[in-house]
Amino acid sequence: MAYRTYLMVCAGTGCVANQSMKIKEAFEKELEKRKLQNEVSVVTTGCNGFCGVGPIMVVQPDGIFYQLLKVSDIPLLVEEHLIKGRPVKKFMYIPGEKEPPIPKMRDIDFFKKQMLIALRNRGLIDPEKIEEYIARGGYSALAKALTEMTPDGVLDEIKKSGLRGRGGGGFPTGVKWETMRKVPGDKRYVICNADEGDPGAFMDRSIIESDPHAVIEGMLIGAYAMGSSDGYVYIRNEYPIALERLKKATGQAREFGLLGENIFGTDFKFDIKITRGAGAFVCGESTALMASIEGRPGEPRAKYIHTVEKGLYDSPTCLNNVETWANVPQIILKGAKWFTSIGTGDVTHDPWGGSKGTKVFSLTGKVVNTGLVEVPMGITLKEIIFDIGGGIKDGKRIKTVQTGGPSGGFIPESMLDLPVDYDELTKVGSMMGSGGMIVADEDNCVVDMAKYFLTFTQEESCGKCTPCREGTKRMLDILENITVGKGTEEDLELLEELSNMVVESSLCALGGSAPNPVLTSLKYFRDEYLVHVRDKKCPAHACRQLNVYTIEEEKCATVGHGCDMCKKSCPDYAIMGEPKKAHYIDQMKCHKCGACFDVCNFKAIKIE
Amino acid sequence: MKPKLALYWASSCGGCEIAVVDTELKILDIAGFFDIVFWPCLMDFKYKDVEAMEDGEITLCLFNGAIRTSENEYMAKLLRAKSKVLVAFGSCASEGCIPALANFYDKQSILDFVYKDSQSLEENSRGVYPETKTHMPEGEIDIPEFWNTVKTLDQVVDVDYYVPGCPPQSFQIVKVVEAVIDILKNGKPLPPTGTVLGAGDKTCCDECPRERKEKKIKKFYRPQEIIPDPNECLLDQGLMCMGPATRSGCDALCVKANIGCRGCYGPPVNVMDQGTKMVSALSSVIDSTDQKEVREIIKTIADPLGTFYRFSMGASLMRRVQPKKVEKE
Amino acid sequence: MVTVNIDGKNVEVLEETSILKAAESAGIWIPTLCYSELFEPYGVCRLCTVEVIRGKRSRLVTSCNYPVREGLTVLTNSDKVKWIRKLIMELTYSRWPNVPVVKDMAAALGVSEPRFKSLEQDLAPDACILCGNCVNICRDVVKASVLSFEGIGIGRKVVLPYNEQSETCIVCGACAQVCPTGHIKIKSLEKERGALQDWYLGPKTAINIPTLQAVPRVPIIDEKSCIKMQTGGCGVCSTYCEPEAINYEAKDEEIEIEVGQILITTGYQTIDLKQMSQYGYGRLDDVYSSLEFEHMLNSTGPTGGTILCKDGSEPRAVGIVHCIGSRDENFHKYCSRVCCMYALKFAHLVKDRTPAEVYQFYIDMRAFGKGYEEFYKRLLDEGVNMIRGKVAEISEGYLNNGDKPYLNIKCEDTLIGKFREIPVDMVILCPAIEPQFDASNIKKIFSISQSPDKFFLERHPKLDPVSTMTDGVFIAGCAQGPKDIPDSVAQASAAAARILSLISLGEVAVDPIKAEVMDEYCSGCRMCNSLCPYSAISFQEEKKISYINDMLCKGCGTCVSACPASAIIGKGFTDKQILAELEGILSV
Amino acid sequence: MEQEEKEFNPKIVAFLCNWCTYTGADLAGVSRLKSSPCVRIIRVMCSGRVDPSFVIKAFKQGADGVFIGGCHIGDCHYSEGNYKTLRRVEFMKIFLEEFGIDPRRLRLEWISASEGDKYAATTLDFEKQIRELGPIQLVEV
Repeated sequence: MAYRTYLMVCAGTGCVANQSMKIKEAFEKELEKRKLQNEVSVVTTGCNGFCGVGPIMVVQPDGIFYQLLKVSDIPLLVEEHLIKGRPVKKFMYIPGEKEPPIPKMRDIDFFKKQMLIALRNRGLIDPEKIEEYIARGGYSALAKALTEMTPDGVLDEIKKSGLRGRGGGGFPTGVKWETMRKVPGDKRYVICNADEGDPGAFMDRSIIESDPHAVIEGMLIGAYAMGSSDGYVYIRNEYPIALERLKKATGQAREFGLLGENIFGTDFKFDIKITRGAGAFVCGESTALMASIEGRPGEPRAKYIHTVEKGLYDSPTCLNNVETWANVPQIILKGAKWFTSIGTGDVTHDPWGGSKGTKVFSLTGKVVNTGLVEVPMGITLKEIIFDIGGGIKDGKRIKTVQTGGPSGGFIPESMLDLPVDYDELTKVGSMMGSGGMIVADEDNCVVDMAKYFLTFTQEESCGKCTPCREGTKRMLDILENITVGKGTEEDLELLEELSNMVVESSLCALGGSAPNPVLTSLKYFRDEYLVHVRDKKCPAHACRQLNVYTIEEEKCATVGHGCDMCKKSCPDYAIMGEPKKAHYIDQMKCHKCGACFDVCNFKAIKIE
Repeated sequence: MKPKLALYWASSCGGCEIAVVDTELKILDIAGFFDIVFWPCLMDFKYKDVEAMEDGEITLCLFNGAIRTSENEYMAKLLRAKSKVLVAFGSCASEGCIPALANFYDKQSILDFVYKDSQSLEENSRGVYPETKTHMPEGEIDIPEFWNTVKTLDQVVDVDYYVPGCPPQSFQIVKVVEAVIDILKNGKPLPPTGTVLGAGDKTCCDECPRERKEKKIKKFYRPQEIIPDPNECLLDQGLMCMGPATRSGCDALCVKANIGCRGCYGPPVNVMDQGTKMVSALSSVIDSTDQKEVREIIKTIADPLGTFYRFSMGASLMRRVQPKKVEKE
Repeated sequence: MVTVNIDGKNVEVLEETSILKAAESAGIWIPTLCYSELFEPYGVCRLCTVEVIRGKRSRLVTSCNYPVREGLTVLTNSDKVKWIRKLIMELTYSRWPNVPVVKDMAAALGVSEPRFKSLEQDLAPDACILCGNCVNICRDVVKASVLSFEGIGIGRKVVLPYNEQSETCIVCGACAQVCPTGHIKIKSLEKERGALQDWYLGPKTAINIPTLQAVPRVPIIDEKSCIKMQTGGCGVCSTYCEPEAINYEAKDEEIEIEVGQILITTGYQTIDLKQMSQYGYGRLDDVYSSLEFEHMLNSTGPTGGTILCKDGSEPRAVGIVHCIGSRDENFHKYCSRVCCMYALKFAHLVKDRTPAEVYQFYIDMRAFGKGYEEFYKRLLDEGVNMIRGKVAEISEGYLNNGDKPYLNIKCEDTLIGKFREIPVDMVILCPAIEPQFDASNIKKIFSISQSPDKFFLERHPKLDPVSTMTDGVFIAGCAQGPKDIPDSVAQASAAAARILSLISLGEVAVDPIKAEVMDEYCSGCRMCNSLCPYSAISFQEEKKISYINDMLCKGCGTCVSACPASAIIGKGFTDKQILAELEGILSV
Repeated sequence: MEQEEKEFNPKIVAFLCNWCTYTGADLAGVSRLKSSPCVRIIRVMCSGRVDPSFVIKAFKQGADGVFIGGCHIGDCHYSEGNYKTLRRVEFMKIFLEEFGIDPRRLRLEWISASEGDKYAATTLDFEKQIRELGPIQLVEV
């Protein structure tokens, strides 16, 4: 049954958290009330990526984009848009003050510059219906691979495409598959790593939530190429919606004969088991992940023998990230040539020679538009931050962008023309990582940020090897000292030495990359560190223990009339002064929590 | 000359006569083949007609009913003398049957109840007991004497054959009659004395179509307590069924109606006492080894004595219940 | 074989050898705190880091688990390696400054004072350094997987599941053995290991020779203590046994042997002396059971036959107490028969080997049998003190400060009618002989009987003293009742003769007493089916009647009386026979 | 009346299991223990052979008491025959009571082959019991 209009309500985790399911219900109720239920259909879709303005709804086929919807808005929206045919401006995206609202999704900057491969179905299909995926050409890549191509042909196509691991390492997928294919052994596994541990990154979740079948199809094609019949998806249990959709998707695929025996009438058989992770960051590491699947503690082991030779249950195992798998069907369907046309470098002879295709980033931090973006390789950081992200909030200045999650590095403002490319990012000390991108402005202190990231990796260290367990903790101690004014210049050297040692001698990539934020911040922002250790000051005022809070007496007395707000907010009773008179801070008592600064409406409190 | 047939009812309900009539058209064969010389239930004969017969004049006598009174006993002896072949016909004559349940009590307590204690008595007739001899102006009237214990026919006179059942199934009667006719017509030898006719040598279980398993009984149920599975052995389900200790012949009539066998065909060939045999069998399969629990399980059987001897009290080893002794002070 | 270059030396080793091993074979030392040959390298201390060069690329790897490849160049002492090791050592040293292995390693690597202070510092000399040896040996070698790491990052520690004594722990001690710091300690759990535990004085290991006079005198593996047999791990002994004589497969097995006759000689056990706390057994040193003392007297025993107290001194006085649990209303009323004579033997040997005074505490001296009374008389001549009376209590006493405590025996001397206290250094208790704890099981297995004292009952005390109620089952020795060696030998010989006489006959007539189903009367009610303990009764589905297997039926007759149709006849005990008997005995 | 009671010599029928009580009775004899002279023993292989009909028959034929002796529970020569006896006797006691016969006239005891003394004591005690209960005196029919 065809409808005249489809309301595509976003049901990604972000929008669901913002009550998008209630919006959906409200629409259904309202449509029924207006007897439109046979004309207008409400569809739940996966994540659109523009999570900052959720809940989102797109009206198709016109492509009108509504944001920040509330249940109370629905009757008006139905009345105006669906009955009278007048799109409601007040719910549309407004790029800036005094600028007109943009009605159509494709005209919004955030979407305009994106290029969708892994996320091509986002917002367009109901992820819980395999029919919709198939209608959008789903599983035709698998059909092509199984009926028209040999496993070697598939392998060749992937090799030629120059696809590299999207989980962070950037290992050429084709090379990995080929090695695995060559290793003898009957039992062989393919694993999809959906244990997305980076704080603030959610591309894997989003892909599974919006298009789970793309991942399944990718795994099927990979399994066919590598001669595997057993697949695992290791997904963190904190992703309930993604997990539920994945379960539904595998169930539907099984029902449709796309998982199981004799797929597409061929001898090929393959099935997927879903393993839920308990949320340890280290379980994103391939060997730790496999240990976890096997039911052992999630600890990594030395990878001098690769997992493609001896992985899960000591059998050849190919592990790829969600995004990598999601790219595979499109490569098979559209050809390696199409894929190589996107991106940097040349991969014809050297699989490491360039970065091809697109990459999904989760753009967060101080940018105007936060959310999930899929961009072609080679796009510059500037384009992402300023064109898609809409620049820095409140007109402040950008200080640095940190890519690659907690183990990534800081890239200074001066290098924003850097193209998104595995090797370019590595060269400057950062990395592609899983695709986190955190933008910092002048209010952020790099020492504080480095400390924040290190705190995370240090806490998530499994503790197996000495450098990572002890080293990261000592590094953190030093950073802690610096942020409270106890650091010395020698400490900076020791920090650098320790960082290098941890990078060089850790057992796994967690330790090997954990010092990246420290190393890059030391490299590009050494001055800021020096201010911390020499002057015991934090230029961004983020390290509060280094701040000295004082009250401008005149302003307090004349403008604020001694409002007493600061006094009431001070947990240390460090603020003195009568009402209607100027207040002052007893520095001996002040613990530098900053509460007074936050409550003062008259900007009478100064930080030195 | 036609063979002579006599039918008599002593202490009985008349069901056995009905069963004979219930042979449908076969009754015509019987009437045709035999010369019916005595059948007080259906025809007008007097005792004196029998008394006038020669000894052994009656070819076949089917005697039903238990021996409860002096009259019953007199007629049993009379018919024995006048008949060539005397058959204890039906459960009452062969094993006492329902009338023998009176053996739970003694003569006095029965008379007391009926003529003194029963609520249905009118006040002015309460306590008026029948006398065997009553002097009337016309002369002395006598009514039969009421014995203390109900007896079976063979406890009073010699019996040649037995046809059990309460009543004997009509199809079994037909078979017996056909056999008798066959013997008389063709001069075949008679079966040995004491043979049970119109019944099998096995037990009711032999005719029971139900599925049986190894038995383990944890509780006995009353029929109203559960709805039994129609295909499974009733005992396996905990329902009392006398089938295992009851002679076959009825074609498992009650069991097929989803109710336990009542035991009317009496004990099987080798069993001398239906009740104690049932005790032995059931207690063997009670599923407990704990004395207390065993007792509890046994107590779930309602009225064991009445149940196990419903039809065979008269022919049982004890024959009757002992009167309660007054406790010595 | 592949050739690698280590520090300029060419070393030829087997493929897949680790660099550490290869270096070792070349005499090059590589430091490590977590490496062990016993299990797969764990690679966590990272001290064994070396630099490997392949072509132009140089990288740091851990030598313990990096397999050598042809043409590999390894630098074990490059500046980079030295720097890394030193820094790692600094980290380790700063956390565990007092652990000897860490201290030594720090010294070896030239680390004197760490540049930082660890907030998690552990000053204990036996602190856990998280090397993982215990966890690995428990998982990979012992295969018990009891120990594991808990927590992540800096909070990592080794724990037992739920921090409780685990049932899966077989207390093999392997973890404590491999712990480089002594952090793991094995608490004695006094696990009972068989009846011998109480008196076995020698060392207890998984492989031992049960007694020094064992025949054949070969070591056996105790299945309960052997790790290999318990978990499939370990197996170390087989790698050391050159003639490859160790066979783990040869486990205890059940063998079924068909025999016609059985002689039960399961013997006895001695009473548990610990239940009579007044005698101090198990509580006081130098209170021994007679078997323990016998073991001490043995020239192959723990002391080589010398009579010594626990502290190694020679006893000055020894008390031998008779009738412990025998002739005692509270325990066994019977006399254990053998104690008097062995007690006299002990007295004789103590006199013979030491200058100690010997006291015998007896109720009645029962020196029955050939030559016994004469031996008793001889002992009296030897100056053994005989005290007729039951001992009330044995307690510890002190003579002077600093002097070693003695054992004080309190008793009543009934001959002189006085209460006495006698100080001795050693007490030997003569425990009662009692039936084996599982005698009632044996009884059930063979369907024989026990007398009230729980010894096996003979068919007839006078006429048939070695056979039992079950045909073909005979008893001899202390299983039948307390007796000494000559009596046991005599009884066993008699039983053997009985058995042989039946064998020489060649055939045995079995009882004709059997039950049989009369097919013509059985209606298949299945009442009897569950009754037979020998499963002799089966239901024939096709005939819908029950059937008794003649060979399995033992003729008890339970089914006969249970058959509601009386369709089963018990041959030899038919209803008819029993009723006739009944009639007979009641007719008069 | 007193005269009569003195002359009352109870008839006690004892069904004894071959392996335990019968041997126990034998032992009582061998041991010169005084057991009840009123007991008339019928040997059965197992107490489980005792059919309740035998008990009734015994009373009917003039026995004043019926004694059943078997192996101790768990010690049955035939493993579990005596459990069935236990249940049957339990049932019979209820049955006898309904028949108007004092259930104390039926007694079940576990006496092992070694318990000659118990056999002696129990039979004497049973005899005393029966004497107290008096002759059975069934109603003539």
